[in-house]
Amino acid sequence: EGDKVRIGYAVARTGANATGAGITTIPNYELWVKTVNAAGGLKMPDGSQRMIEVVEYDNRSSNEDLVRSIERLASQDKVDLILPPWGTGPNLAVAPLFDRFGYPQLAVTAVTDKAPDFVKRWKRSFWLLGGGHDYAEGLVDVLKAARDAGTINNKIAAVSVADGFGIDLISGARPAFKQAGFDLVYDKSYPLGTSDFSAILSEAKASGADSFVAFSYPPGSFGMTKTAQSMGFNPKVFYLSVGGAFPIYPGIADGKAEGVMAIGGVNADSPAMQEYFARHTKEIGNPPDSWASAITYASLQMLEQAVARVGLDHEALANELSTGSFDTVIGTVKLEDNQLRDLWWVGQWQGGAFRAIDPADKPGASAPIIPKPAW
Amino acid sequence: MLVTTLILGLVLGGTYALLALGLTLQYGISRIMNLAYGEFTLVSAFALVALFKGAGVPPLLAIVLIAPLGYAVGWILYAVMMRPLVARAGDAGRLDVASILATFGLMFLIQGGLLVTFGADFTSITYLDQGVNVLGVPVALNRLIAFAICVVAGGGLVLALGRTRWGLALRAVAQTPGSAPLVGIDVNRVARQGFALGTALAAIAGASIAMHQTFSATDGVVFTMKALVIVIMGGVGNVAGTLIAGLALGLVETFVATAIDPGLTLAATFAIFLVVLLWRPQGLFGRR
Amino acid sequence: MTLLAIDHVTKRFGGLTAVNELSFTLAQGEVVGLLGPNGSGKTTLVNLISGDLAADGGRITLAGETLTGRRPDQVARAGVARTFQLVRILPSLSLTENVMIPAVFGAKSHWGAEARAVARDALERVGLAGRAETSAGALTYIDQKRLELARALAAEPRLLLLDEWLAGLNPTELAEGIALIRSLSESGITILIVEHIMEAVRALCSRVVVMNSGRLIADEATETALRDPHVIAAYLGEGTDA
Amino acid sequence: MKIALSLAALVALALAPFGVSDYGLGLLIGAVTYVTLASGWAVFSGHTRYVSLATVAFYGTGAYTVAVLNEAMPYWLVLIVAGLIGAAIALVVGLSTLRLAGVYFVIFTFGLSELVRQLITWYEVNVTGTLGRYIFLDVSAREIYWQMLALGAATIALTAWIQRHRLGLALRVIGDDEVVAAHSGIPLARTKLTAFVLSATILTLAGAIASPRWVYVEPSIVFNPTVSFLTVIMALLGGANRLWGPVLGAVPLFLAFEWLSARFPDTYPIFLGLLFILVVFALPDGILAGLERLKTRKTEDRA
Amino acid sequence: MLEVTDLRITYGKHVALDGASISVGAGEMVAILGANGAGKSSLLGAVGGRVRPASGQVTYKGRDLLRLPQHALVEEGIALVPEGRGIFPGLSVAENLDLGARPRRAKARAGAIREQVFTLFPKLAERRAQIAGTMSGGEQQMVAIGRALMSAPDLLLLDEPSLGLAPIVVQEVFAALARIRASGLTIMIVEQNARATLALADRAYLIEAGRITGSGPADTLRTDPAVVRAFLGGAAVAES
Ligand SMILES: Nc1ncnc2c1ncn2[C@@H]1O[C@H](COP(=O)(O)OP(=O)(O)OP(=O)(O)O)[C@@H](O)[C@H]1O
Ligand SMILES: Nc1ncnc2c1ncn2[C@@H]1O[C@H](COP(=O)(O)OP(=O)(O)OP(=O)(O)O)[C@@H](O)[C@H]1O
Ligand SMILES: CC(C)C[C@H](N)C(=O)O
Ligand SMILES: [Mg+2]
Ligand SMILES: [Mg+2]
Repeated sequence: EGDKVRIGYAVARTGANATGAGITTIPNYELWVKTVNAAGGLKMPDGSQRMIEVVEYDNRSSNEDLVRSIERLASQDKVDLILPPWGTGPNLAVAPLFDRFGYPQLAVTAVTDKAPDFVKRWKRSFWLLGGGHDYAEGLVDVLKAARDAGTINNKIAAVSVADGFGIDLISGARPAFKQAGFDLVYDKSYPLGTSDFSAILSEAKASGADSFVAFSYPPGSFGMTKTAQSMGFNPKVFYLSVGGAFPIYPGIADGKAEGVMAIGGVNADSPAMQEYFARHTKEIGNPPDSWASAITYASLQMLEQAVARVGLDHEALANELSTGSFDTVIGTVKLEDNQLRDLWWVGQWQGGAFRAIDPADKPGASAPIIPKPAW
Repeated sequence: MLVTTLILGLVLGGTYALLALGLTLQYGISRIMNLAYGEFTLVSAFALVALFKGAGVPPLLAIVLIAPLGYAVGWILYAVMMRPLVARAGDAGRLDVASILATFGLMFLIQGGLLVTFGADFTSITYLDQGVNVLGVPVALNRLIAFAICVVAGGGLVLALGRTRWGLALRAVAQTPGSAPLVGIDVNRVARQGFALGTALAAIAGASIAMHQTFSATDGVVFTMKALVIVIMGGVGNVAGTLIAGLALGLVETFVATAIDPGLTLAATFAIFLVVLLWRPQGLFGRR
Repeated sequence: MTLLAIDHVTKRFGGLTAVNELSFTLAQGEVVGLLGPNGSGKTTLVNLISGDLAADGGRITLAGETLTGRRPDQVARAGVARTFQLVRILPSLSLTENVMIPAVFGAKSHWGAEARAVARDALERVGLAGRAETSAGALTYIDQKRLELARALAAEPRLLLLDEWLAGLNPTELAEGIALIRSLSESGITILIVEHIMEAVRALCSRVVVMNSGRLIADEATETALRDPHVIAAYLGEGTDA
Repeated sequence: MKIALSLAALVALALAPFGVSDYGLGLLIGAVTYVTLASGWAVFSGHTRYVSLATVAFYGTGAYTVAVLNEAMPYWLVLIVAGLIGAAIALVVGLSTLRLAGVYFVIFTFGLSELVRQLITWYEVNVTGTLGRYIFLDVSAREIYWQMLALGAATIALTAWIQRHRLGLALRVIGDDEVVAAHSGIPLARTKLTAFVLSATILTLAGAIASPRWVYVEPSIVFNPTVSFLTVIMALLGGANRLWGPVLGAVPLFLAFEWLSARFPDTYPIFLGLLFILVVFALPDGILAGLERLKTRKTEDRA
Repeated sequence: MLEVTDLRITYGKHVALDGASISVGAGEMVAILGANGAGKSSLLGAVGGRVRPASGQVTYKGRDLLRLPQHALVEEGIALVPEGRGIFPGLSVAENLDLGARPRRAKARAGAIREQVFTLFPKLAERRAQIAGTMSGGEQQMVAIGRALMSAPDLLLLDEPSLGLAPIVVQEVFAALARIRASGLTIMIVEQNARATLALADRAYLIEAGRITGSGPADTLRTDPAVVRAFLGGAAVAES
């Protein structure tokens, strides 16, 4: 019936991506739908409200299944809007389909330096989480400031997970480290699925670097934390990637997360963010992660506001998303060339909250704590 | 550095071997190719976390509770699900096919149950995480415990299988179930024991994994395959082989990670595995 | 004319020398018995000839062609067929299919109706033609042995190796079996028979080769060999039932 | 008669894209892909009973070849090259696995797929310095479908031919007893290699054909071991040693997956697992054998 | 002691044994003679629990054997040497023999019986540590017989024990059977070597196409012309 808005998505419920999607994507989709519907539904340009009805599939972490699910949503279910899947690869895999069927694609959980090219190729795609270089350079900023202040030495030990994400980050970081005059004394990648980090960390420890940098996924981030603790590895900077900003991280670190840096971050002092954290915790049962969760939610708010302004027409919507400015949990958002550039690159656990520390000049940034207190 | 590599490698290898022990019993003795093996370990890992976080049961005590539970579950599962397959299969090849198919279904069933119950989050606890100095190398106590369990369980099994009448009966069933009744062995009972014991070991392995590693509901396949690789490399049904293969993999991985490139650890694991099989097609200690 | 020549062949299993510097020959068309106590190396020798085992020393030739170092399928295509001490049939296939296999893949490589015809002939010769379409698994032990022989025949071999093929037959069947083997010999096949039933050895073989602990202890006319004190002591025993 | 029926079905299937939605076409592609994989797998494994888990090594290699070469040469040439690469790998793998039997072979092939994945990953990370690759090819879903359908049909035709040919008999004998096979004059190595290479080439081509649908390719995506498992399961479920067995395993299982996961996105693994166990118990020798048994029972009832 | 009544054994549609009844007294040695496929092994298998009959009864010392699973028969004192030997090819000779000594009554005497077995088959003592599957055919037959003896049975079921044994060993085995009998063991034997068997046995049953067609004391049968023709091979052994 016409008085409902049908929104579909095909996110990984099972398989390798289920964990990432289960933490960052699905809860926010559910939270948003719940919030909107509780307020009477999606607002339309004519001021009417329509309830959201969700059509959901499991992509089983397989791109083949994912592609088919999107085709199903578009051509069979003919939903009004489609929300993207979790992860860089999956977002790329569905981009041509979104494009072909004309749906705007708000690719949130995709980190790619090629976003500018993709925007040209797929006019209705939007890339909201930046690229590997951005994060790497943000980290370099933080380290450089500390080195220049004499807090840490010139040596960095870096490890990276051997997949598209880890490689993007490390290949952005290498030149940036070099340019900033750092000495990369340990630089290794490790395969996805590695569960034992004793050997890697004992090498990193032996390298004499004050800064330990891991471009890692959650299992690695957690494993390295535990191993570092048990072997008494206390670098002055301990930086992790995905997982470091997860709400469960302090628990994993046995309550000793203070000073740990990681990718992303939120302005923990903003009331909007605090309200979002509280609502997420209440409705979903646990707090969101402090990186892509808020952006995922913000992307949904953008969509909501764009619909309120121009309705469900895909072309108008894409146009509005591209040019409009939106009021979200991460503040006012305005895309540049279909990309969100105003992001936090580095955050740090401080006093029990994961706070953004870089870009240092962005309003809401906290000052980094270096050296990190010993475990 | 060499000492470090050696010790870290052995400890890692111990956790691998422990993971594979149960599977070598289930496949080696009961002839069930259990694709849901990793899910068994996961269930136990989640159970340990639930007991620890929910009821405050210390993990070491929890293991003592979980292991017999695992035995009971394995016992029932064999009686209800595997036994009919064995009865109808006739030869070993057909039993392989039947058990692969059936446990593939079981794998989905358990994984689905875990996802619904525990969600897709990473789970982990902090317990006995402090480093212990072993010959100058700091090793996490929980891993050391896993290693100790592996040595005790594995060594005990090696002795029991090799030196006792019970072990002899188990090996007889493992090799030629058709002949076992001729010497008064109740094949069904022995196979059920083997499967249940294997499940108990899977539960112990899972519980010890929960103590030292982050895991999630979808990790089962990874555990299953790791265990399978070790079992096959050691030689099916050969417990000593499983122990040695597990330790060897741990050492190789650690050695490659420190001396060559951590990026090649898994490649090295599989390369070693393939080389061993090319050299000895029946595994390190398997018989043809 | 010499068909098979065994020339200083040796095979070791670890510390045990199962066949030790063994030499003898088989003339074209001959039927020779290979005797010896249990574990003296007879089956091992058969395995060496048929390519199942690789010799540690020595040479085996078939009509001048070297067999040593060849794979079993190559030996089979060279014209050597064998039966196994413990029967090996393909229980899920029908008798015809079982027997067709060497007709298809052997030296002559027949196909289709032709292969079936060869199979039917072979089954007929062993007296199993009536059950051509039943599955081999349902046969009794003895019939399975017959089937195995039929399979060997379908290869149209020059040399046939029979490893205790007559074991387990009752006297009537034994007589039939002996007649069957004799008819094969008459059709020109050279046969090496491993057998513990002296009655059969006497009836079929003009000559026997006797092994003990891997070595040759006699190679002579059957009657002479069976009275040879060495052979009696090692193999036949005093109360000879023969 | 049977051939005519099959051809008619093929024509109908070829015309199907004109009558269905994009999703319908997606379903067709998925089903046909799995039919091709399962049937292609069975070319080697169906009769020899060597259960190979190397499917994804070939499937992924096909996809990867396209990802690497799609900008360097025309599409049809890429397909040919992919097929050749698959065959070459199969030859090496086949030669090295000849001594392995039973579960040792199974896990060896699994280890092999993982090794390929790890080595490609390592190579891309350390040598090319990127991991993901893009396939921006202008191949429509329909074209992919027709190509896959052609490959699937060719696979089934090939299987039918093999079954009537010496190769089929040789494979069957090898599956039953390798010793007997050898003594009957069957060259074990050559026979097994032939079938393995044929099978691998099909699997590689399937990966190459399917890959343009993914756009983004990286080792963890294309070397996903689930594909190997599903292929085995589907073929076994249907009846791996029969012509239409893999088809009868792949299509229902694929549809069951699809339907259940759409219907019960949260709980479908549970239902699927239960369904699976049920099928295994109800149809011991696979779906096709079950159907045949039903048929004979009916005719007997009538008689 | 052993009563088989109206035993019927079928394999699918094929009837292997059709209403066979036999009885074996304590300490008796009974031979079963018959052509190939007559159903001898099926009969022996049914007594030894290997084969499940379609109907009929098997009672031993008053106990209904058909109610017991195969493995329980060993505890009852029944040992079967089946067609095809049924040894454990992957285990050593010593382990095969140890497995034979599993029943309670055998455990205590295992040492003594093992010595007897080794005296009977010195080869086994020599090759204790060899993997049984790598033994020669005849050697494996020795393992099978030895293992059955290890269980200290009161009823020994032998299916063609002389199969594949060298003449000298066959003589030893039959001599050993004679000794064993003297110690009061009951024996049921299927054997193609009918002459030697009848020389030793008390009674014999003749079985043809699944039916018992005759029976009687061994001495009588040995001279029965029909039996001689069918089972002792009149013409072929002219010299005796
Ligand atoms: N694979 C093996 N490993 C170790 N020893 C072996 C192997 N195969 C055979 N043997 C040994 O080699 C010797 C010769 O065995 P073979 O089978 O040739 O004897 P045989 O003469 O055929 O005896 P039988 O008449 O009992 O069949 C035996 O002592 C046997 O135990
Ligand atoms: N497992 C089986 N499946 C089908 N038929 C069988 C099976 N075992 C035996 N038979 C059939 O039952 C009949 C009797 O077989 P059995 O083995 O008892 O005969 P036997 O007298 O011991 O013969 P042999 O002297 O050949 O050992 C035979 O016709 C045989 O074909
Ligand atoms: C949100 C991110 C962790 C997603 C990740 N970049 C991926 O490759 O899937
Ligand atoms: Mg022999
Ligand atoms: Mg018999």
